[in-house]
Amino acid sequence: MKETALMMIGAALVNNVILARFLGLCSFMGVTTRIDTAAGMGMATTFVITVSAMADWAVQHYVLDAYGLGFLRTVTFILVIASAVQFTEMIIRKVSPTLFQMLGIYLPLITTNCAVLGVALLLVEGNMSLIGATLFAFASAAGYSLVMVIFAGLRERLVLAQVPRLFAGPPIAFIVAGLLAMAFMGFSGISTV
Amino acid sequence: MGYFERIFKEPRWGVHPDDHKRPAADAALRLLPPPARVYMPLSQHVGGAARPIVLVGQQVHKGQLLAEAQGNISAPIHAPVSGKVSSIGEVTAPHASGLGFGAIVIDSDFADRWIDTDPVADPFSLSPEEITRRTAAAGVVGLGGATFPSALKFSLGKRLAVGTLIVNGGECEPYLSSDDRIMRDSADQVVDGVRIVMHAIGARVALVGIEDNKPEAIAAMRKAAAAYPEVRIRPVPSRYPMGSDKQLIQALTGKEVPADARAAEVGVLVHNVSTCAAVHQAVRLGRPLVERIVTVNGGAVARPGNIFVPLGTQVDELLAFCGLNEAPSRLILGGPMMGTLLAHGRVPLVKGVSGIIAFDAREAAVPRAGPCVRCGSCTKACPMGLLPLEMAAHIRSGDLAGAVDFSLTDCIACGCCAYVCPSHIPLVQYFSHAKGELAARERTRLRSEAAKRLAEARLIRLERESREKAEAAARRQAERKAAKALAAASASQAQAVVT
Amino acid sequence: MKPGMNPAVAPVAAPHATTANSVGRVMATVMTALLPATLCGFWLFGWPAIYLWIVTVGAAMLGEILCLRLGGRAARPALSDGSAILTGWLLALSLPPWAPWWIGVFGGLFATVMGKQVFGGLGQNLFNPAMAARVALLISFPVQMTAWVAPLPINAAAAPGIIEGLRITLGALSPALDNISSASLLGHVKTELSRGIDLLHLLTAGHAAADSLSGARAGSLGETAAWLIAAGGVLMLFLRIITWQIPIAMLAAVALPAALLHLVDPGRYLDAGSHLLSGGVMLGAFFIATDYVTSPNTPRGQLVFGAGCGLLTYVIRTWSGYPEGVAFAVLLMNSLTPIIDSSFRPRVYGRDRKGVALEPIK
Amino acid sequence: MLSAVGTLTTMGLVLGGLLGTAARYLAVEENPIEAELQSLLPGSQCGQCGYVGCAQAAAALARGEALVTLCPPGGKAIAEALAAKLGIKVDLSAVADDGPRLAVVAEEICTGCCRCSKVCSTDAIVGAAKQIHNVIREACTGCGACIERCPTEAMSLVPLPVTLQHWIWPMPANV
Repeated sequence: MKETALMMIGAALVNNVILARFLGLCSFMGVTTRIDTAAGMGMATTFVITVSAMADWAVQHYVLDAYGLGFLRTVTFILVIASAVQFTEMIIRKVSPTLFQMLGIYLPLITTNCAVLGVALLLVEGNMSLIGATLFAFASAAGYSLVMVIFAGLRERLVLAQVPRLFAGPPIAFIVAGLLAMAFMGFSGISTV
Repeated sequence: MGYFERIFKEPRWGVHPDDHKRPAADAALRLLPPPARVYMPLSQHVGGAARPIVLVGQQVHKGQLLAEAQGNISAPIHAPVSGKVSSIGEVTAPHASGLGFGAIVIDSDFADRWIDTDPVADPFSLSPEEITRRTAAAGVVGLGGATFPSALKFSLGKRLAVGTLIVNGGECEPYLSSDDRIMRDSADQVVDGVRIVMHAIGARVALVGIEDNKPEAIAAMRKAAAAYPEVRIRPVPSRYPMGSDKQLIQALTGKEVPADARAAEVGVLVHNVSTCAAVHQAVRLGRPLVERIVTVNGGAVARPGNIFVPLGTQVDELLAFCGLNEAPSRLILGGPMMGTLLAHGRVPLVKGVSGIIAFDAREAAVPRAGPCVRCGSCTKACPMGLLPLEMAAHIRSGDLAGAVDFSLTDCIACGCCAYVCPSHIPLVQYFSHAKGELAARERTRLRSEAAKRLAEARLIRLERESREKAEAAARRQAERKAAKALAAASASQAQAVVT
Repeated sequence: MKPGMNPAVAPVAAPHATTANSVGRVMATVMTALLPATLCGFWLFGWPAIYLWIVTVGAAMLGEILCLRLGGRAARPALSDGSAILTGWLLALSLPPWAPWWIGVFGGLFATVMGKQVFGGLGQNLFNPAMAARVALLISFPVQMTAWVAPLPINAAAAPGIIEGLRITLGALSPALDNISSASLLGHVKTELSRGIDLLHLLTAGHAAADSLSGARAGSLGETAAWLIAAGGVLMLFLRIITWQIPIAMLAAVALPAALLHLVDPGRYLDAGSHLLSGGVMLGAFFIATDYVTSPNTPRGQLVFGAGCGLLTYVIRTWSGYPEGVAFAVLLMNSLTPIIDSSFRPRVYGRDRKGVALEPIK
Repeated sequence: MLSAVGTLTTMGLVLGGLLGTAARYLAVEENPIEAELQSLLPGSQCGQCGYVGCAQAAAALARGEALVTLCPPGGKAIAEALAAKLGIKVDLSAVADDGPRLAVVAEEICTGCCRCSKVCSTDAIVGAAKQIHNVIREACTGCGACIERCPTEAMSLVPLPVTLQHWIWPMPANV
């Protein structure tokens, strides 16, 4: 129980997908101009990561390991992820057309969001059980969503700040991301205690 | 007030600026001799401008109708002096823009001859409707500065069965003391006016809110109202903006006026003390609103005090009467918190002006505006519970919708936020700018909707025209055919006849 | 007579009166409130501390001037508000008192350049500049940033003099440091716990509370005299420079979990008093978390913010790899400030909390 | 090799089948955004955007072929509204917006040819043949279609005069 909790905290905060592993930076910069968009993206990606983690775990165990097809891992994982993204896209389009419009190209691009494949590969390497893998994926995704929302909040304020022209736009966003990553370093060591 | 009250009873909102009311408030009321020329603007009230009914060259008496109300919301204006109408044209408006507006210019004959008035010995024998009619005819508008036609508020109060009349004697603006003066000098008139207004709207009780920095006015009003238990004098803490309707209602009744609703909908109606005195004049004496008390104050004024002035007098003339120590560094119409900056003094006094403030150089010094440090002083000061810093930040970055999301439309422009701002950011100007911009967009929207309707009407017209043209052509063709057939028939007949 | 001629270039909106308060005055008051604790730090840690303070404040001002010059803006008005000095000052107070000069220079420059000016200067930054610099220093130079010395009052025989102090700050006397090097309480506890020694054996009674008044113990330059800092904070509360919500919430959020867990296992968890009085909690609660720019504006938001700072401080101190968590906690809560601000708006007159107009009540 | 190809094919087929089924249940009607966009446009059919009318412009916007800044009479406000509706962010600082304008007739040059009134989409120009024409202020949208038609250059666009009611406080100077 305690190990699971620590593992989840570790996945969400200490080894945060964005701020510690630097995965998923494309959407981190792309759809964090508004809090609600970022939250929507976070939820969509959480769904994709969790679903595809479960599917990938199954594929790894029952297909790749069973038939010795380890070299197909990336291809098959991408296939699974792509399907999960397609499915998510359909759901969002049905449930919230506004969010669909706001996410735009970034929604299908979850497919190539390295956070998704990254988490899948990490949990395969971690040799986890199905439940462990699911929880790990969910915690990682929750950490991703948290940082997305925080960063969107900061950027909403940045828009109002009188940033020097030299730093306006992506430069200041990266500086903020750096400072945020520094702040998250405070969590380091928690999961090893 | 003890510490207990200070901590627990004082409202959490607002500011407490130096009031600078004395010695001007204590100086005896003076009369301005009739000026040689007055400029009576046609638009001294909220709503449509009045329509002139006098001709250039016409002789008028004091109190004579010069222009009649026009439209649903409007008020008439009357001659403030007797004399001759010398012209009807544009004068500089008492407005920050310095733009002009229409006015009737009268050259005084210094006789000050009144028209024949129609006094009423017992106004309480009149019907409420009659009082409302007489108030409207006398051109009485809200003299606290809102300048909304009072008679319209009477009918609204009557219709919504308002039970409580709130009389605003707050006068929370620093420097101003015209309401204070009228309560001290003419408390009987004010109380009589209050009772007439109560009769007009059918209110059972009147609460007169007076800030506790005016003990003389409170005493005078208590004395005048002693015989009338339904008129209750209620001292309120002196805290700006206590004289704002919504805040005074809350302080006196504990009720909150819902957003986008009128005070009458929660059963109260607010009238200013000076307005009540004007109603007394209008109904009991039959005198239209042509004069008022104006405070002249500020460091540049030699003899500050309250002056009884005919409307339409130029600011310069009033300042000259009071004398100046130095050329004013800043000339303000109204109070320093919400007043209008004047570019020059060649501006007529209108019904809603309760004071003229001429700042000397020291008072007028403006600290340089700095960046917002998000200290939150403005949030604490805002009597409406808004977040001025967020609204201003959104407006500055051009995001008006964002500012509206922070309830920009609830802002009453009281100026508390800008007053307390340690960075001296002109917050109110941001809000005024945004409100103006939003109003302009609304006008554009209405305009484009109208254009859309017109364009559709034109399409229908073109369609109808082409259809009619086609029908006409068809008809003509048919006629021609028929004529041809007829001709052929008659020809064959003729032939037949011939054969 | 020709009165009142105003060259009205652009109309100026009301109000035509303004408060005598100004940003410069606020900053000056905060500095006054910091003075007792700072002087106490100077007294306890001697000349090296004074030099470090000067270097840090100077570097912070230098960073400000450089950026303003590069941006083509006048440096004087921006400097005169005192915000750069205060940033450098707060950073200096959180540094090890005998740290070498370049720590102060790096920190001071980082604080004003990366923490503030790249965002556009005063009021635009998202993170507390002093704490951003402190964290940057801590993760970049962990050795220098955790080299504490035992207090050695300035007039003590063994204390370094003016010249010797300068040499310490310039880094020339580092071997001598070993003789008096010490550990802060929190660092000591963390190290010993990780070696499997429990607190009951580690700490002798009466260690913290008495020292915290005089500040005579190892720690950052201005953080050891907790009571003096608290006194400065109370002064600011009294002068209405800050409100009570953030400090009280932060102190409570450190004290409550500390007290609870100490009850559960005194061998593993320090008591609430030690947590409150050691490290940067006092300085953080009164002077750093209350930074206007990076904290929420509304009372309820401030309560949440303060509680978050306190809780995260405790979590990081207790379970993470760092002995002290105030700087991290403040930065983390800074990052949440926009979200807190948008979730806790004050109720608008005539509307309910959600912004819907009230029902008229007759 | 064969097993690899087989695995991938099977997985593709299975996942494709699942998605196909899901698509049937989650089908969405096309967003009726075109009508909403059209309601935002001025509706004066002036054609300055290059499309025949506002409906065509709205269709182009919905297809993503036109920029939100396409409507000159609409100015900044409409560009902003369109961008918000389409959920895109645009930098509108470059959009020229001189405020609303109004067509006026120079009476001494007008020949009363009636060409302008024929092109006016809101029937804002009145005047019989050989009589000096006049513009109805309230109806004129300032689209400028009449300007090009006038053979004697008697028509011009002027900014709406600023009145007390229409005056807007200027934005405070930046600090």
